[in-house]
Amino acid sequence: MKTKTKARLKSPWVLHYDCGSCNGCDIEILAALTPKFDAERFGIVNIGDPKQADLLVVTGPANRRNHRVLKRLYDQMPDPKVVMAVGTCASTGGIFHNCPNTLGGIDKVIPVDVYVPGCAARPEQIIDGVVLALQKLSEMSEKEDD
Amino acid sequence: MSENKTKKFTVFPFGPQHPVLPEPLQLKFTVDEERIVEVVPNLGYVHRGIERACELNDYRRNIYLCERICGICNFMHAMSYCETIEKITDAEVPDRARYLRTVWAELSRLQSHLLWLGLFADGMGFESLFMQLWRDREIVLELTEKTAGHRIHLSTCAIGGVRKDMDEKLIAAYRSGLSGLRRKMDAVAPVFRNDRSVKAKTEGKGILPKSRAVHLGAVGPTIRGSGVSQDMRTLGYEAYGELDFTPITYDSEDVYARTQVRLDEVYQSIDLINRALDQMPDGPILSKSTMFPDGTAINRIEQPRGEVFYYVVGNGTIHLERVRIRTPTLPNIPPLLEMLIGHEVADIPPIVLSIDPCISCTERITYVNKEAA
Amino acid sequence: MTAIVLGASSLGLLYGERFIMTPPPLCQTAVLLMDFLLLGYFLYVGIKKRNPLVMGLTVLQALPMAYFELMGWGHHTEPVIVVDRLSVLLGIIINIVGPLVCIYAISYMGEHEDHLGLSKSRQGRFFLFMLLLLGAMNGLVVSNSVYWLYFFWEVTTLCCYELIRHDATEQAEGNAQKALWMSLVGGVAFVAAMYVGHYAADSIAMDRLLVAQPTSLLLIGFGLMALAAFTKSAQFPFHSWLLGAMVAPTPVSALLHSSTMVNAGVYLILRIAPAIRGTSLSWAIALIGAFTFMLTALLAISQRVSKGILAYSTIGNLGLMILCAGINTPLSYAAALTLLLFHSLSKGILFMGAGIVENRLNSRLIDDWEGLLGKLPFTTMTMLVGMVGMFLPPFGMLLGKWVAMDAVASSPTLEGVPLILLMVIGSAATTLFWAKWLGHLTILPIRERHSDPEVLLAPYKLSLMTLLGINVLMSVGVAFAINNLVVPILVGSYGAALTTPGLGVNTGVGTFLVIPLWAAFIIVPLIGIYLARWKGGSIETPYLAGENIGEDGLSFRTIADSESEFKVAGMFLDDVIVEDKVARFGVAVGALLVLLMFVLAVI
Amino acid sequence: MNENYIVNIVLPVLLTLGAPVVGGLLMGVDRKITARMQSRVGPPLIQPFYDAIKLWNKRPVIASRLQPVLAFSYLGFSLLAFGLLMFRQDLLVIVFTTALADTCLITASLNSKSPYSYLGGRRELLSVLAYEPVLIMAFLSIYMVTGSFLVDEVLAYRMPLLIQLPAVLIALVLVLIVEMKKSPFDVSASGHAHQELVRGVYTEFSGYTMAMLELGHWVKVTLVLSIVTLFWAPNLLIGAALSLAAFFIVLVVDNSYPRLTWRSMIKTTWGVGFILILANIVGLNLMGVI
Amino acid sequence: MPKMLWNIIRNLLSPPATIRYPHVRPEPVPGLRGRISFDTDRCDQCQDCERICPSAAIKVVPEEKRIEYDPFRCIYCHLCVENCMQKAIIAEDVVRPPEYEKVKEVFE
Ligand code: SF4
Ligand code: SF4
Ligand code: SF4
Ligand code: SF4
Ligand code: SF4
Ligand code: SF4
Ligand code: SF4
Ligand code: SF4
Repeated sequence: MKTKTKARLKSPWVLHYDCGSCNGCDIEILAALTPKFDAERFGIVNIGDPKQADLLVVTGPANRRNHRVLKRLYDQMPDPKVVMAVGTCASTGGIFHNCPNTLGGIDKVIPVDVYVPGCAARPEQIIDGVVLALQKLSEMSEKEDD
Repeated sequence: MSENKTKKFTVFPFGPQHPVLPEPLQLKFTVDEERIVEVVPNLGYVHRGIERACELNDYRRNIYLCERICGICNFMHAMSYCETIEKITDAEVPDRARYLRTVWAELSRLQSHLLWLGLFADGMGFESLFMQLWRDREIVLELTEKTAGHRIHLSTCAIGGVRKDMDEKLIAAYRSGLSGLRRKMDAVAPVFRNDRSVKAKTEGKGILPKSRAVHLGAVGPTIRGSGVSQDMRTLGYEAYGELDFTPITYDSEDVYARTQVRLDEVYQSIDLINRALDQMPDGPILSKSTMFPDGTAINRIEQPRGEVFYYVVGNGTIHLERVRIRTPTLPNIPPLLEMLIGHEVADIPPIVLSIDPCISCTERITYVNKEAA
Repeated sequence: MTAIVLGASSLGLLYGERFIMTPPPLCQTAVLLMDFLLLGYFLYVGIKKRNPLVMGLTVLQALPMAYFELMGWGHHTEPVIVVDRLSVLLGIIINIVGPLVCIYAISYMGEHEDHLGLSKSRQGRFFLFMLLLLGAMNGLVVSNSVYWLYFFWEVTTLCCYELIRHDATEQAEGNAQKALWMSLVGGVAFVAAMYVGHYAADSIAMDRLLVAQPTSLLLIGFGLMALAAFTKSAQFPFHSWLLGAMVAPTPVSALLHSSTMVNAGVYLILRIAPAIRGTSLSWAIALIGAFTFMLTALLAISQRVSKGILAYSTIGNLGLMILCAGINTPLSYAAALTLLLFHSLSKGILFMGAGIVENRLNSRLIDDWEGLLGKLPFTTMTMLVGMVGMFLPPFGMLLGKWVAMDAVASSPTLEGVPLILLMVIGSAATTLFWAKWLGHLTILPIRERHSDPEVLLAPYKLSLMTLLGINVLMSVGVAFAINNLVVPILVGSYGAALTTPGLGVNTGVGTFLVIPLWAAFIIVPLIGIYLARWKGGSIETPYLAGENIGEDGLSFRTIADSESEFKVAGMFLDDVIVEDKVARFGVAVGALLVLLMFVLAVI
Repeated sequence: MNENYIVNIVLPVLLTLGAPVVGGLLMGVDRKITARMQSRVGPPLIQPFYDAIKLWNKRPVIASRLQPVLAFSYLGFSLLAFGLLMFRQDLLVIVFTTALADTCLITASLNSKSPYSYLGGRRELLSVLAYEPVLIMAFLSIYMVTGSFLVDEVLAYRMPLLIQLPAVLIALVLVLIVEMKKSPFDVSASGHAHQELVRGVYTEFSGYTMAMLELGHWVKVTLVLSIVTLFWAPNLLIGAALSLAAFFIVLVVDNSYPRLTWRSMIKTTWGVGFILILANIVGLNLMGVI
Repeated sequence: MPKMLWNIIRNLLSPPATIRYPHVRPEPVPGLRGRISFDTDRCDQCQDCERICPSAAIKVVPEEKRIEYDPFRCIYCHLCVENCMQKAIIAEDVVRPPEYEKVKEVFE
């Protein structure tokens, strides 16, 4: 594996955006960073700045107000980047499927690479999701070189 | 030189995406150098239309929807919804179920307060304290998981009682877990109470005078930190009437007071759970009722953040006529705007967090977007 | 024309040795006459403007002067004119920067009068006083007779007064009078110094006074001269006139701050410094300088008006020079000279640039200057280099400051400590206010993309570029400058303190590698540019918490979907540094320090 | 002759180029120890290098044409300052060169047309205001003891500086906290903790520009640590241990304090720093050492 | 003395609280609300589960004896499990892993 790809795999910086979630998945994402799960072992850092992030983690369904924000944040992230929809409602709308102000899953707004099911998704699932996302990132990285 | 007095202000948006805010809320700040002169809130990023969906759903499904109004005190929402429906249908809740609900409600509060204390530490830029509190919070989550098979959403409440029971083993786990938690809390409590640098960030910040708190209708720890003893648990719903409960209040009206209220409530919740487990009677946990709700009821309970208010109208079918929910963060926002004025940019996170904003349940109002409508 | 001749002649003098001359008695009489005419005019001004201070101070010097002359004490002052290396250095500064400012003023005054909508040009009067000021400065630095010195001193006061009130507004008039009375305080001190000189050393020739046995009486005399110098160099407690002088057209400020007027004070202190080496008087002078340096650096942070920053910075740098002169070691003396030279070169650029911007933007508030780099690229670039030249290596100003620090550090420990502390704080505050201004200028235009291209008149360009060129050349060739301009001055009274091995500068306790630093200063950004080309990158919208609107994304969505621009304002810390309060504190402490100075002179 | 050549030219150049490596490793140690203090496992030791390489390879996005040039200048001048130290040059010139580097960073963040970056840049300026005078004072006190600002002479001084200047070393730890952007003084940007200003000065940097800032930051931290090393000049190994101890203290402090405001930062560094240094100088003077 | 000091020193000296997932996979707690699957043989197409499901993740097509289940819509409340009279819904105590595509699961 090229150093470049390896470095990308070892250092996913996360931008977390909460669309309209119930907080359940958000706190699990935070929990994944805290001592019990310690996602920083994999170089994961919750960076909070789209310009420096590699991995966009979205919770909650897109709605009529926040879809623009989501789109803008996605656009502001420089390539290569991957998007992870965490939780049922970010994937499909889930429990909020018939709420009038939601648009459904976030894939209605931006392309999603990995879907993490669960309501709330457990930290273990989130870590697994990151692993999947990183595999995708490395494929993208290899492809970029061709 | 008069020219030298002409001021220009810095204007910037704080949110909806901001690392300090776990949830989307926008505050537009106008600051002079770093001193806040104006705050304009902008809500609606989480608005989903839950109340409307509640009217569209089978009313029994709503327990799970209401639970997901917010994941942090999910059990409280489910419980409040169930209570409201029970009021309409005059359903009897078995005693053991009342006690179980109380235990889990307090467990939720514990989880929420620990979470908040951690986030608050993070907001102060105190990473190690955040990590420590979230590490200790896992004790509560493990208990939740053992109870309901899930770390966050208990999903154990049902109309007329609860879905799950607690066996002796679980009760023992509760007792040992909570005493462990109490020990861990003893190690961090002094940091919030006496540490000079933490006090520098909390004392005298975000003052909410008692009269203003009452006038603006603040609720929960926010108003209790201003010396007003307002707590819905004194209404004695579920088992609270039998647990000898007195609200905790602090008088210094600042962020420090609100922190102390929550810190004390952590200990109080541990005590309440222990007492409830001691007094818990045996018996059934669920009384099934097949009647569709017909009538109107209101219900008020105390969430970690303050009073939540449910208003439900049923019309005798499986669908409800109307569901209104007033959640605690909304009445706390006007006080927040007042607290912020005159403080510095560095004080924004502690002050904003001091009301423990929970946008996801607050955000059920929005400004209509003309193009989208 | 005169300017060029003067410049050339002073350059010529550079290689000459001490040049001595005594003009015929007729000249002396003429000076005497003109002096009293001048005092008469001041008195007239005082009466006309009903300014008791001006009146009182004029009378206070006119009467003793008259008595002094009547007694005929003013005549044993052979030789009247002495040109030594110090005079030459000052002469070079005056006659290089001065004419450039005048050239600049040709364009500026045209624009300026258009601005004011004047129908009748008053430029003739303006240039008269500008040139008179230059002439007087030249006279001042070559006079050996305290009496002549005093006369030229008063001429500069006159020019200054007239130039400040040039625009004839009420504010200008008020500030001009303030400048006048403060300068007159200096005049009174001078007259008193003459008496002291007469009684203590039986002479009013500088060269005699300087070598006389320093009695306390004589020290008081030097103290009085230092007091006069403080008034000219706008040290606390006399700092406010120089700020008031900002109301004058910019070339005036450029001239006052860089090459004339304020340098007179420093010159005087440098002149008397060798005579007061090792005395507590010297230490007190240093303390006042250090105090002024520190406080003005803090005050400059709170300034929103461009010229205000520049003015405080001038006062501060003068304070630094006076601090160095007061420390009075060979090294510190060299530091003062280096600072003097480079300060003039840098400050001139900044004032001239600020004047152009002010005329173009119609605002002197630096908050309104954001994005200047896009609007006026040429002027702004020049100013940016000028600013970097004020506080960063490898420029001459910083080199001067570095020598100064070495010098302060090597002063005796316990007395040195307060000076060190004041200087270090001042120096950090200096970095702060320059860097913030510098950054503010480079904010690319936030909104307007296409503004009219910058058109500058030839004299503007000529003066700016020449001065900048000289500054850079001198900074690169600082070894040459030091060897030829600074060291010869030192040799006389101190012995060389700076050496220039391998084109660096060595103070004996430290080395400043001029050439490597310059090389890096040029190479590093070049690599940066190359790298930026190679890597490229598209310009993206800024981070606005995700709520940007539109293509450029420079505004954000807020309540009820309304649009709001983000704004940024400069940093002035004005809840910490309240200008009025700090300045009042400065005046009070300054006054106390002056008092202390005299006390120390006596004991 | 040959040996001189190596010691005087080759070694310093190598050390200078090695500074980012050392700095990166230190940052890795920092993250590891910090994690352990928070009862976590923490990232691998070479994590900072992964981060930097990754950043370098991201699609370039800039905020203005000037930004990358300034970002590189920040790195370049930081290296220059470090190089001056390795070439055993003048301590004051080193401080001024770091000021030059800081100015580049600040200018770059101020010209990024973004409010957060702007606020961060202002606070970075205040950080410079907070530490620069203390650093200069520390150097002055070194001068008073050794009689020279030249690192060369300081190295040749007959006894460890620590013995004469213990309080100055403590003041330097304060400087180190500010330089490393650690709590309680991480006002302008903080490593990975959340900030009211998002990423503060770094907000508008991404990809390779951010990578250069990271490198520059490492170099500057190494610079301050190397200066701490000077405090046991006769045996630089002990000096290195000393600087690692200082580094560890910074981490302990970082984890025991919340972020304070810039006001308290300046009050502390100036108040405590100046008092310590002055007390040390005056003490030495009373004892007749200087 | 900062009050946090002893905490961090204690943390530093004691082993980390990290469970080292995914290298170490802890035992699931009993009763964990994990993934579900349908036993179509037992199902009698009563559609109770479809009705009760709060997030409408189940679609029963009685004519074709087919159950479509969307694991990315399910909130794992296990209400359906409890309510199915035929015990045709099997709950496991493993969680549903993440995936690149949201595939619906079809049981026939
Ligand atoms: S305004 Fe629109 S979004 Fe809001 S409740 Fe009415 S229909 Fe729903
Ligand atoms: S998936 Fe469930 S727990 Fe997660 S945010 Fe959505 S509703 Fe909340
Ligand atoms: S405001 Fe209430 S009723 Fe209206 S859409 Fe939202 S949740 Fe439903
Ligand atoms: S108050 Fe907060 S935690 Fe409670 S339900 Fe509402 S959003 Fe959730
Ligand atoms: S009344 Fe009809 S629609 Fe409603 S639950 Fe019963 S069968 Fe279904
Ligand atoms: S808008 Fe406010 S006051 Fe009105 S119903 Fe909703 S929460 Fe209550
Ligand atoms: S409830 Fe059970 S039996 Fe009925 S359709 Fe669903 S799986 Fe089949
Ligand atoms: S577990 Fe709950 S959400 Fe999932 S399919 Fe069953 S009833 Fe529906």
